[in-house]
Amino acid sequence: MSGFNKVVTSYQAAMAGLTDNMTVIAGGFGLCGIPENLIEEIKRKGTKGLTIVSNNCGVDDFGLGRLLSDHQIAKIVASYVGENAEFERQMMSGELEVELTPQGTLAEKMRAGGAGIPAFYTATGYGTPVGEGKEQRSFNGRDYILEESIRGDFAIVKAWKADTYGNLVYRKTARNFNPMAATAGKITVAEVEEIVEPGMLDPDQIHTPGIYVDRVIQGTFEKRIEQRTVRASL
Amino acid sequence: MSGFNKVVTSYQAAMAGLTDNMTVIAGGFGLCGIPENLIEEIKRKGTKGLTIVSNNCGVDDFGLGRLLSDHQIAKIVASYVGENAEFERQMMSGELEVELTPQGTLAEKMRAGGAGIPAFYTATGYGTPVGEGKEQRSFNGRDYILEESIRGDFAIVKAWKADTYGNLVYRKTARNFNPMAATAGKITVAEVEEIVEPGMLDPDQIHTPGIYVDRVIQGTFEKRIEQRTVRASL
Amino acid sequence: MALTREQMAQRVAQELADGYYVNLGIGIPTLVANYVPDDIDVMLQSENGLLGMGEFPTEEELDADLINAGKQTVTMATGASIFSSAESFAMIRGGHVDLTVLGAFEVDVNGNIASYMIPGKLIKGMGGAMDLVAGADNIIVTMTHASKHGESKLLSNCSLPLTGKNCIKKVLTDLAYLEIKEGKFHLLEYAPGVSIEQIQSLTEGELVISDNVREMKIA
Amino acid sequence: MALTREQMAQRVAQELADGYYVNLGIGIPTLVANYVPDDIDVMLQSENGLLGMGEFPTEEELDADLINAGKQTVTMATGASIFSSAESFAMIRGGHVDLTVLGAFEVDVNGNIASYMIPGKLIKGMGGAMDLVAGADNIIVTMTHASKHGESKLLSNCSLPLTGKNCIKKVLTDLAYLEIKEGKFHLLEYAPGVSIEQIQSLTEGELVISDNVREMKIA
Repeated sequence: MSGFNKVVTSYQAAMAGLTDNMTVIAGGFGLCGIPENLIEEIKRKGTKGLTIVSNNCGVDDFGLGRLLSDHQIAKIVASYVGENAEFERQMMSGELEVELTPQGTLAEKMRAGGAGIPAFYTATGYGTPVGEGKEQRSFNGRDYILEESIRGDFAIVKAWKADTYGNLVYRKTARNFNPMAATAGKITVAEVEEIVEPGMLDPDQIHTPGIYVDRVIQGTFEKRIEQRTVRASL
Repeated sequence: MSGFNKVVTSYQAAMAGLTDNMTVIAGGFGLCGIPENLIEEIKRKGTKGLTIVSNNCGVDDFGLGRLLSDHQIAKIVASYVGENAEFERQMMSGELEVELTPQGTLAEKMRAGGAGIPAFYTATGYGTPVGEGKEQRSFNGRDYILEESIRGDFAIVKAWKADTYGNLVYRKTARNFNPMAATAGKITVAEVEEIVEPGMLDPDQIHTPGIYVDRVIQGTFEKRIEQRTVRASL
Repeated sequence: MALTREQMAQRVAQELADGYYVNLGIGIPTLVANYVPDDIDVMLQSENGLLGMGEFPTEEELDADLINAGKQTVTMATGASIFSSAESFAMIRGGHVDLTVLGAFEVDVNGNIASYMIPGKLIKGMGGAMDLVAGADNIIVTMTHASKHGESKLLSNCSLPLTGKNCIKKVLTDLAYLEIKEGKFHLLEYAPGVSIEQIQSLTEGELVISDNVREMKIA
Repeated sequence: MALTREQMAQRVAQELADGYYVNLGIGIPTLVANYVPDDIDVMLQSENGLLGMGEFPTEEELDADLINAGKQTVTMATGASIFSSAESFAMIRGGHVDLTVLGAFEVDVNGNIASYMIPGKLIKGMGGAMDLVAGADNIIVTMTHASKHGESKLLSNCSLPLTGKNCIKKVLTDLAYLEIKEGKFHLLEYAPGVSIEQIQSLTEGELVISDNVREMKIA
């Protein structure tokens, strides 16, 4: 009866098997919904030559940005460099290979990777640098480009709650890329705020079925806010 | 403030604008989660020459099967004929054009239609009659076929609850094809068991965001069971 | 003696492992659920959008909104999840299901399978079968070894329209358990009381007797 | 007088209609939300996975798990829904959003837009902009008509790498509201106190003065 228990109790165990030059797909948008402790574990391990697939690369001192200082990342597939100075510097200097990918295409490439769709057509990027070198094709009089799917050796995601079987529920916009990332890893690791017993989550309301998840760990999170915007209380 | 109120109060209004020779995408699997009253309204209207896209075609006297007797359906795109005798008869006699489509490909074609993906590759159907006449292509040493997306003039779906803005929640396996169908109609009509005020549904738990839904109607449902299988109570 | 349907299901169940996500087709495959060993736990995937299919409901539990891919009313097991058909086939197509068991009319030495159509006679449609055989790495086909008229269903080339190409590696019939590789059927196990000669005579495609061939064990 | 950023937002807000689902980009587009007419209701789509973005939170409401595409903390409006990035861009790419407003560095007479990159200088990435311009039928680009050095941003041919091709039909600058069709800019409205000659001199791409050209009305 233990075959579905995905719970691990150390971050070392959570990221066991990650080795140099692997591809890691990470959930999160900006600093929201990022697997912050799993990223820290990658930093601690010192794994090098990684290809990271993630919408952003964190900030200089938090999130995936933490892997830049020790040059652990060889290549990143992302839609937005954002306000990460070290990311921009490494990209400009050529130390870091960057494949800028439109946000929607990136999400769809992850989903396709998990769903056994090797490639799909999209109008996004047609006639732009993103479309260069890619097949172009017309359907019903409109032009599209061919985009191939992405899979990772690891996928690392952050959810709100999990049951021990790895069923996941996300909270608010911390969902973002996490559900697709979770489907696209050969090994998918989820860190969560709370682990409950199977049967405690409503089957109708599970965002990521446990079949996609190999390991679950309960963590504590800083949840740093990137742009703290507030209005006056009444 | 009324711009998002999608509620209509008659089935005539729900299906207004449906005319001969249109394409209708319908949610449901077998008789589970089918928009039974919307189908009845199509029967009442007597619209002809329809192309129906649906996993099944109901049974002879319930669901989409009801549209067969008056020959309202010219063509059906489905994965399973099942135990519908009149469907099988019309298909064999050539009265009804049938495009047999694998279940997963059908679901993905609907999703792609709603998501602005004109076509995608899948291994499903490669080397079979389904792949005949379709482009074949190899990715990473495996063979795939190209499948194009589907959109409908109308999409008709059945949900459990809606708010007046058209946000939908499905119940158990009555979800099936409904979420994809809902995205793929130029006009999407949802019939539901209960309509609540906006704010009453948890935003994290909405299966179909209201942006996809044009009309919502509250109905009463027979919910016929196709294979009644029970075990003895203790 | 040829295996009964129940015995075939029992033999397939020996291939289950703890923690497997399994899709069982209609017919004999469905019976496999009755023989899951006590010391392991599997979750059944039903392609209409349910992971963690439970037993049939009591009269009190009966729910028209909860069916399996065979359209039978079912219940949910503890830890079940519900999802759309697109998500369900993302799972299947993406290779996330550990074992798929389904029936067939014919298989051949190249791992081709025909299971959904007999031209002019039977057109039920492929349902999810084409996705299942294309998506799974680990598939067991269950069927009788030969038709009632003694015609082999293990062929050099399938004669019926294919459900999938080069995708079947394991076949359990009422007479034998076979592996398909390098363009041949490899006999791994014979049913108790069935002779290798009998299997040979009912196998039209090239048959190789495995070095380790043994009598099948049915509990 | 050239419009202020606030006035530009006010003019764009006049294009809103009751029941519109709207995606507002970062910068001037974001300000449009402040000028939604009282008698209509719109829902703001934020491409990180929120339909029904509300105002900024109070200190008490602040939630790190609830941000918009600009990474600002926000709240949810009544009737909001949350979804994944794949679902969000399914909405966008599938053409379900009624109006998209976004900034640009340049647009040209063929409806091309450049907005994400200045080679050698600025590489922030395209984020969702390429999907937004490819997916929407109804897009308004907001930007200043010319650079601080007086170089036109309304060109015969965009000089910077494109965000999208043949996709922009409406441009609101600090000087004018223009439509792009048949390979030309069509001047529909001029900002109060701005002369048509001034607009002409700052428009490098071919400019046609619409028969119905009128002074822009800002409430």
